[in-house]
Amino acid sequence: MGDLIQIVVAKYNYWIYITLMMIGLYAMIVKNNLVKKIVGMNIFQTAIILFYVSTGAKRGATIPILEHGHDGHAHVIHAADYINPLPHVLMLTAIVVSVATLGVALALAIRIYNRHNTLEEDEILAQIREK
Amino acid sequence: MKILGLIIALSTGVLLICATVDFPGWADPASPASTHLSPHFIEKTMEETSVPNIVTAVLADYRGYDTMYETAVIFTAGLACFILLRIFVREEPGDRLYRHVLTGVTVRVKEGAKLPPSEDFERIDATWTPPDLIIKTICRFLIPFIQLFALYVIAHGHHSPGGGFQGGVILGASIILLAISQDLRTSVRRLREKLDAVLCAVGVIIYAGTGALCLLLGLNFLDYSALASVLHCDPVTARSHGILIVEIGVGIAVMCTMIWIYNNVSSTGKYDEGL
Amino acid sequence: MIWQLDLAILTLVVMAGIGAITVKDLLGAAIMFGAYSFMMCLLWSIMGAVDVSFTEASVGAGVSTVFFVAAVFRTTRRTKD
Amino acid sequence: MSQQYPALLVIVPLLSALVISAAGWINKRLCFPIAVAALGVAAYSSIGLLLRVMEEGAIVYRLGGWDPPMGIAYYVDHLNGLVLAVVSVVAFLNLIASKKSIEQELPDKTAPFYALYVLQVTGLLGIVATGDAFNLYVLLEITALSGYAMLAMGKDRAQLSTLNYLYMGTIGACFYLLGVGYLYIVTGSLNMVDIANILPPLYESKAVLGAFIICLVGVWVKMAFFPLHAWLPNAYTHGPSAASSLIAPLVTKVMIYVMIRLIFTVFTPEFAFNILAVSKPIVWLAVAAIFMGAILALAERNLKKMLTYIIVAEVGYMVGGAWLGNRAGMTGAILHIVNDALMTLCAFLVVSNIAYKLKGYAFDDLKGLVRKMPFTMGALVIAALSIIGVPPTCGFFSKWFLISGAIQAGQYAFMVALLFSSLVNVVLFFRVIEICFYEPFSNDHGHGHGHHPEPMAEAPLTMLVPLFIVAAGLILVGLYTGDIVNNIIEFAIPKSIV
Repeated sequence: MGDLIQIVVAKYNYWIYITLMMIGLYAMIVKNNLVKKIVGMNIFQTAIILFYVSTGAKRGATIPILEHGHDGHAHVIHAADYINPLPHVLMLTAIVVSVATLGVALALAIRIYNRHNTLEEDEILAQIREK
Repeated sequence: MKILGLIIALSTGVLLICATVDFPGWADPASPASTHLSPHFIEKTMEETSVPNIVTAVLADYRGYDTMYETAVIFTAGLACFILLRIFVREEPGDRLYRHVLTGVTVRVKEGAKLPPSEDFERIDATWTPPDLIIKTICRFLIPFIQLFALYVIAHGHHSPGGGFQGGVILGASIILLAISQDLRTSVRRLREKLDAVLCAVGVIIYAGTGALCLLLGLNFLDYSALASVLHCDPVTARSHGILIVEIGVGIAVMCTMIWIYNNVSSTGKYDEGL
Repeated sequence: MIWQLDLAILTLVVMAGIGAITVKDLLGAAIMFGAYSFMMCLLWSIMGAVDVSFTEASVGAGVSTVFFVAAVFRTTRRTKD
Repeated sequence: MSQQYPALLVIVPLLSALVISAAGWINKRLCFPIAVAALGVAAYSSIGLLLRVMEEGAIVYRLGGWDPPMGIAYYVDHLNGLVLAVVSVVAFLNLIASKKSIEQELPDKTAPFYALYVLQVTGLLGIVATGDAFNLYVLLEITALSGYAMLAMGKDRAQLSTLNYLYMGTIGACFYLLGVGYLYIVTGSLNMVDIANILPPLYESKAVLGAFIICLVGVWVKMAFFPLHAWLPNAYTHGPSAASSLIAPLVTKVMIYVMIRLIFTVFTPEFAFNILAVSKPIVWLAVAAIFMGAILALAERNLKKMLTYIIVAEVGYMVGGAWLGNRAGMTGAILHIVNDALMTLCAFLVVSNIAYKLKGYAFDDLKGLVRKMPFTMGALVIAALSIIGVPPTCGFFSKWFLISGAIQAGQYAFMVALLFSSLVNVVLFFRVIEICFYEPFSNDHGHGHGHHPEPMAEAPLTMLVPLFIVAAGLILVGLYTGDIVNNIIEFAIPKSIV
């Protein structure tokens, strides 16, 4: 039992990311409203970004910007002193991708609204079937 | 559908939880992620690129190829919103509202009818409210400072958090703020649609073109040290300058794309009435 | 790192996420999503990912929310779920 | 210059996509020549690259001049050399063929459409060439976003089905990203070859298993493998013909390439086929995919939609063939990537020719078409023979390899599914061709034209010539199958698969 609690506590960031991912996935599958699905999609993507950022964290380290004096005096750099920068780089890209996807999805939703005058998927499908 | 969704979400969650059990501990300095590649980046960045912000160096140099496509993704999104939403209308459809500036009288012009050309009338949105003095003044004060800060973020990305992307978004946001606080026509008058769209492409071309220039100078694509012969400096400094050039390209591309997407989404592609 | 703060923000993130998908008003959902993004950005800056949280503050909490609000303004606030 | 082929292949289309979008604001007529030139250069350098790979073996191109685990590198070996050549040639031919139909369907948005088209091709080529797992994700998103925008330009319910595609595509890409993250956390690397070197001691780890499953599911969503296929038929049917005839032949095939690349390079065949006991269930899923695709295709009364269900079945062929775990099956799967790209292109070009002239491709619209468009129908017959798998055409040979692989592996259900699907394809195409050949063109029951059409109203020459080249290609690839298999595919498959 103690072990289990330790695992749960030691990796709580990962549990939160899984929870958020499940929320997002659930919203994308179940919700009927197109914009709600887009919100779910964004939560889903952000959860994955949270996961990556968590992998980069390092105990006892500082942000990945090197100290640099202007006195020309070179510091000795230890890898253990700085947080892993690679996941941050990847996630900058992922954030950009998520906002790009958001823009396209909203544009599509507006097109659909202009045609069908509703954002509910079942109502749109009913309109299509009537034709 | 609800139950199916719940089952899918939960089974994904269970799969992920099972896989997570075998992970190295959270924030463990001895985990593979922290010991395989990242020590090289942390220890060598300064001597190889002379950029203190490791994230900027990795983003624009070691993995600069990713970032070029990241900019291309943003550009694609702008183009996608444009092609999806933009409607080119010669005659403005529907009734329009005009306001007589001197008297404050609002005139509704029926579809197809035209107002005599006059300086006294200004076009207003259907949901127009009298301009709020506080909002207008504060935005007028804020926008230059926001833009100044954005330029600082782009230029100072080597030494502090930030860079082309963040700065570009802030620049774009300042124009979007103008569009929200006044109206879309004011902001479009500042940055015409055509110029905006061309600048989007130009931003990415600056990035990819810098890479192609390196290729023409005889080294691999995006190997900024090739720029040393053009910039008259040593290869390491050339890398630092190369990063600055591409960050400026990213900034331009992102700023214009954000404005482009906003303009198209907020006016459903008609470019007449914004938020 | 202050774990109490961390835990509080994690709870808020989950609450904002659930709120964003359950509230029966799309404008509300957009604002909730903005709050969610901002909490996320705080979380990342706690973890030392300053560049990522800077981006998320400007993109997720800023521009994304504006896009959402613009889209909701141009369509409808009504939603059945 | 040939040292720089891997970079040119991707950079020239990217730069010209940007130039096209800027030039569109100045003069729309500049766009098409730029696009043709860009894709021509891409096709030229991809074929040059393939020839170089055949002479010298795998090529590594270091982008940014950094050595692979630090920076991003392109690895071009026999497998992706072949796929690169197919992608660039298909995109080039389709671009020429679809000029008229783009101008007809989207008269005021040709410039951004060409830009998106070229961006899509850039993304596909990049996916195939890259040796970096994360870079693949970024390129996947370029492909996806440009694809959504192009497909959504169609009529009727195109936007709704594209939005569904967007949801599914995002889920797929995010799952892939998550899988890469899991690999990253246990190996610390993003380079495919580097990951493969670090993985062997970790094969027992649950995290690697999780990463494998998540990546695979993500890629399956993207390629519309059976239980996850629901987005594909509607999205592809309602898109503009130029977009669907680019996306339908290429995107699913490139995703199958990604799956094979994951098996070969990242997780190694040893892990995928021997350590995990998942081959059997996946082949059963493929069997289900083939049966479902075939049966759903039978129920359709619309040529284009019928073809999209055939794509679902073909995806089943390739996934099943790859997971048979033996050399013959893998050869069949890789050969089928080439063949199916050409076959689908041929069939979709026929559809776009019909759409250009008739404005509809439901079965009722096709009556007596052979008299009206004899050349197009001739190409359709060749495509049909190839999809069915009749000897001189290429479809026969990949099916032959797949069936012999199934017999070797003892997966008789897969063999039965292949034969069943061939039979269904016979019925499907016989029905189409019967309608076109024998039912007279009835003018009196309302096509809304009012006047009697000319006896022959063939599509313009720019649409016909690429179609003939593809149709001839189907037969030529069939005749030279032996050479392709012995000189390229033989070296593409790792020695450990027997």
